[in-house]
Amino acid sequence: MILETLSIIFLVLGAFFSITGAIGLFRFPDFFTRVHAASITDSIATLLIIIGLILRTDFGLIAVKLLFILIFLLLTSPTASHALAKSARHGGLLTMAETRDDKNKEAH
Amino acid sequence: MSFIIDYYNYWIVVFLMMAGFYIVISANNLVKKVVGLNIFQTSVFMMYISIGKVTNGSAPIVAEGITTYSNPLPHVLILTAIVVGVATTAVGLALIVRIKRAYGTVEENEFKDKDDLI
Amino acid sequence: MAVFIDLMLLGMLAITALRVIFLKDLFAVVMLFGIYSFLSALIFVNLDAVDVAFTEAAVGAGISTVLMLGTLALTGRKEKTNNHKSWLPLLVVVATGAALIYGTLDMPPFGDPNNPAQQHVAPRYIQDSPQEVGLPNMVTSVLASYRGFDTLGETAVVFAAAIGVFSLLGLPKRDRAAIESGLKSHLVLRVVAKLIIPLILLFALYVQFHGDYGPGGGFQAGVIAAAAIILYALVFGLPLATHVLQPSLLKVLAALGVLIYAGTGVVSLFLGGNFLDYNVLASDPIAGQHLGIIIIELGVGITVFAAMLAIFYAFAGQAERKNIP
Amino acid sequence: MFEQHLLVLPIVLPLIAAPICILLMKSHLAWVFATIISGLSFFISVDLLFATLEQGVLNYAVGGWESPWGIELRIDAASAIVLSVVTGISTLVLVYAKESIAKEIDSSRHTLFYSAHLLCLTGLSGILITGDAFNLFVFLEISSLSTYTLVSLASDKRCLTAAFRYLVMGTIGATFILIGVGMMYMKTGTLNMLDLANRIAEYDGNRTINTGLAFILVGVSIKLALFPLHMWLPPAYTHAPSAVSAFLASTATKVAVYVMIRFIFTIYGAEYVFFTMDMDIILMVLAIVAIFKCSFMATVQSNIKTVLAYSSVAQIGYMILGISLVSSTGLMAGLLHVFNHALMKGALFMAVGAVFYRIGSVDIKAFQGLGKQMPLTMAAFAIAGLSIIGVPLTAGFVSKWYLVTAAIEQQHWIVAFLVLIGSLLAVVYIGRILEAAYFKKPSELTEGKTIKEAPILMLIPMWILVIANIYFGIDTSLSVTAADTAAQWLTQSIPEPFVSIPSVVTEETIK
Amino acid sequence: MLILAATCIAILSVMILALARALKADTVYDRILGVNMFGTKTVLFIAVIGFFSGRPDFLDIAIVYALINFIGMIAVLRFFEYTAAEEQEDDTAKEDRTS
Repeated sequence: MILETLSIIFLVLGAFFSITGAIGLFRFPDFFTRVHAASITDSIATLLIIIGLILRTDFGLIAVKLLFILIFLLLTSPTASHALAKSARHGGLLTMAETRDDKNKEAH
Repeated sequence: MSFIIDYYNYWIVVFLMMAGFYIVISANNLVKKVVGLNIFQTSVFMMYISIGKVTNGSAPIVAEGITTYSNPLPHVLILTAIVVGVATTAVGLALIVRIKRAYGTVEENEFKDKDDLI
Repeated sequence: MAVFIDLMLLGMLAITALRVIFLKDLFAVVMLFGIYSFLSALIFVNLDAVDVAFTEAAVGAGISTVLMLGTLALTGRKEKTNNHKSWLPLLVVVATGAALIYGTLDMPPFGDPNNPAQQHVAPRYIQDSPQEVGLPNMVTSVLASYRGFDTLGETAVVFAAAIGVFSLLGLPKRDRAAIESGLKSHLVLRVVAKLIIPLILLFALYVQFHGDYGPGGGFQAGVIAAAAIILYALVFGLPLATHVLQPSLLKVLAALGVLIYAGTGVVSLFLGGNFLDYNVLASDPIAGQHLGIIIIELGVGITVFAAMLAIFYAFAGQAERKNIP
Repeated sequence: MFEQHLLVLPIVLPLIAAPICILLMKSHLAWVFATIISGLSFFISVDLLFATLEQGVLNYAVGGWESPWGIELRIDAASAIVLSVVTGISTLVLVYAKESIAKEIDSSRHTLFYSAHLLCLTGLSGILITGDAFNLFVFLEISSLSTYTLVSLASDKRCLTAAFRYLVMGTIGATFILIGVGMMYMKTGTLNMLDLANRIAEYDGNRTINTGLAFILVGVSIKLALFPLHMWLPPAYTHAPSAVSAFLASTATKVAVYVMIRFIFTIYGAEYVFFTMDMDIILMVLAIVAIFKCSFMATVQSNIKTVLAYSSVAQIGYMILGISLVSSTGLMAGLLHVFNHALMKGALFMAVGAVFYRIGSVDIKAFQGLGKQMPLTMAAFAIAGLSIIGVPLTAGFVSKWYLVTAAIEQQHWIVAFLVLIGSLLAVVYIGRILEAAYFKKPSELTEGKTIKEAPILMLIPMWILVIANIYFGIDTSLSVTAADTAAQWLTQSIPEPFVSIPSVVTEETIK
Repeated sequence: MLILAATCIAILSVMILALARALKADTVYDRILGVNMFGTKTVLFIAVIGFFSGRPDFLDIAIVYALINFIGMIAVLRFFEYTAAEEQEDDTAKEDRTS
């Protein structure tokens, strides 16, 4: 029963975080803030939802697989975001503040 | 109403097939043609899998406490068809790479001008 | 709920497909194609076709997308606008679509257990295959035993594709002097990749030998194992990857897999059964079936692994050669 | 001990040989090996042909699973005829290929060529032998994929675009067939061809089944290059290496014609397709348009391979015309033409390949004056060309004769007349080439050069086909009996009831 | 059970948002970000739906999804580095020609 309640709490929180992340993906002004929103909530939501699911198993092979998925996602997702942001930066994408500065310079 | 519930799946699948088919025959760029072929084939696969679905059925792997299973035969056929699809894609893309090297372009109308295909 | 999810996913698919028609940026087209594959795999899961979903995700979203990106790298990203607009394609498509819709009108209702497709041949697979073949996964039983000939053909198709790509693009030579390429500047990535690749290979082995009991099998395992090496090649560069696994070895492996599969059939001929009759492989039919399925799945796995990886090598080799003139 | 397994061997032998060819590494080893395997398949096929003529139908349960649960192999006279043609031509082409590809294909790709050729043979034999609708699709794709590879092996860059176009059209065709098979499965729950036939017969005018038929017919029509869907064929046959053109022109489309016959007569039943769906009118009109349009196109080309390619599309028109006459004689004429056309087109493409081998061009200018310089090659070309026209004492005459007879039998006087007119167009396009070869002076391409006769390894298979052309033009007993038996068997309007007694090998039969 | 359904729907709506981002993006990087998020959410979706339909033993598919998603991302990055290098070469080549 306690496990069930805990699982519900985790799942609700996870769902909430993933929705906020998605909203961030839309509402934030430039790419780098969007990466930030997406990747952080991605990680926390993944963590919460999978823990919520683990609490529903009988802690056997399924739990191990879930744990494997969790570790895998926690390793790869931030790595991918990091690499993406890095190559965006490398490819010459500017943050919003910088774009504004550039425009100011052009104006002067 | 039951008419729609019975067939909506097939109708959307038909729409998807036709979207893929349209890309194949209308695209001028060869890579896009191959993408279109893939979309077309994937949609046909969906038709097959829809045939095999049984309402309230479960995946055809024996497990305790489950009595209705979906039909495994379409799954087998489509596994084979997916492999065939990726094989065709690989050969098609390899051809595109060679065409690019030989003609310098992958737009159909451009190399058509170059070698007046019959 | 299943119907609701089905509808949502199909709707997303339809939007994606429509968007692909009008996009001119080929890179975006390929990305959306990846999404399309993922979505259709989700639909397969929702329609109980777990094995198919497994394959579609690995092949459609994985291998196909990687190969398409490889091609784009060589051919350019933008589709040129073509002023020549013709109504013919639209006409053909509308006619074909109308024919299909006409065909759906007499179709048996979706999901009805009394449909002809569920009645005639399939019940035997569902009811008897766990006893006759002795595996819980009916898809594996049908794939490898009842319709094993189809799967032999499928292996031959993969082999034919490999031959086609070899003859078109050639295989990269193993080059000791080649400089290290790959994603040099991404240190984090390189560390993580080193951690993950052994895990992926382990997972591939699990899929290969667990395919009799759960979703998976030789084909999926081959693709996943190839994906591990592809990841290695992407991060550390093709020259290093070809040091680990030589292209000429892959050629031999691809041929070997087909031979293992067909050879199993020939052995069953010599033991007095029909072609691909696994019953005669061991004293007990069930044991024979099990043995036969394990061997042929191994054959499929080897061919698919080698062929997929070799195809990737061939594409990557093109890019590499272009890089260093 | 292999007698009862003969049925599976024409598929399995080349399938096993293809990877071994890759492992052999050496080009000439692969050549010897591939030729032997192909020849072995040919002998097995001929054996099967005689067996079917005696016993009717042979079947085999792969994996020991009785049909319709397992995959059934099934061969009757119709499939055995085409199988003999395919394996026979394959063997001759392989003999011919050694010299031919040495000139046309980069030496590092020779083993790949033999391997792809054997895979193509596997696919074609599989299509002919299988008794399962989905298995047919799988083998169709094996043969198609290896065909794309074979076409793209030529050194001319135009072979690439031709192969790509072929790939796109071929894949659309295959996917259409897949849709059609899916619709049939949806309504019947089975994939075995005989089982399908029986269960489809229970439905009377069902919209799903009708649509399935339409998709299958369109898909197969793309594969066999029926008139408005033939656009892939001329470029593919023109730009492929000569040995590949010879092989494909005489086998691949023929096998597709066989698939169409199989679907129309065995699965759906002639009555259903022709009387309920009125497909005969559509097919007949398309066939006649194909004969005229493409024969005419053939008369205006300057590339001889293109001429022959268009001629192929026109000749396919004759085969489809035979099918669309809805009679056992018509079907027999169609099957006979499948057989005879393979002999003539094989010889013609081989002769053209020999010219390319010596001169490096297949333009009509290259042929000028060749009658003296390459007498044997041009004599072969001339005889095979006369066969295409349908001159008496050649095989082409026999099939046209039966075609006209069938048309007259059905009171289609106009059709009979049109067939004869169509032959006149063939006189024009073949005559043009013969005129250049025998009556014109050498052009700037060949002038002043001494041109030797083609190598002996190219002449032997070419002349075997030419002699076969004459032989089957004079002694028609074998070809006509076989085609007649096949046609009789196929046009029995009611398929024999489905018996699910498998030919599982029991302990007794082995001992 | 209800909570699983709710989670399903939540993840589904996030997927729709991510898809919208991928379909209609300002820059390529945004598109990739959308695709990546779509991929990770798909993994979670499969996991949750496995529990929802009472057969959680199909998590293998979720693992494959996670894996393929990661490889796809790496392939995209590699593609970018490759084409960027190419474009630079093109630019320098042009400059060489003009100078």
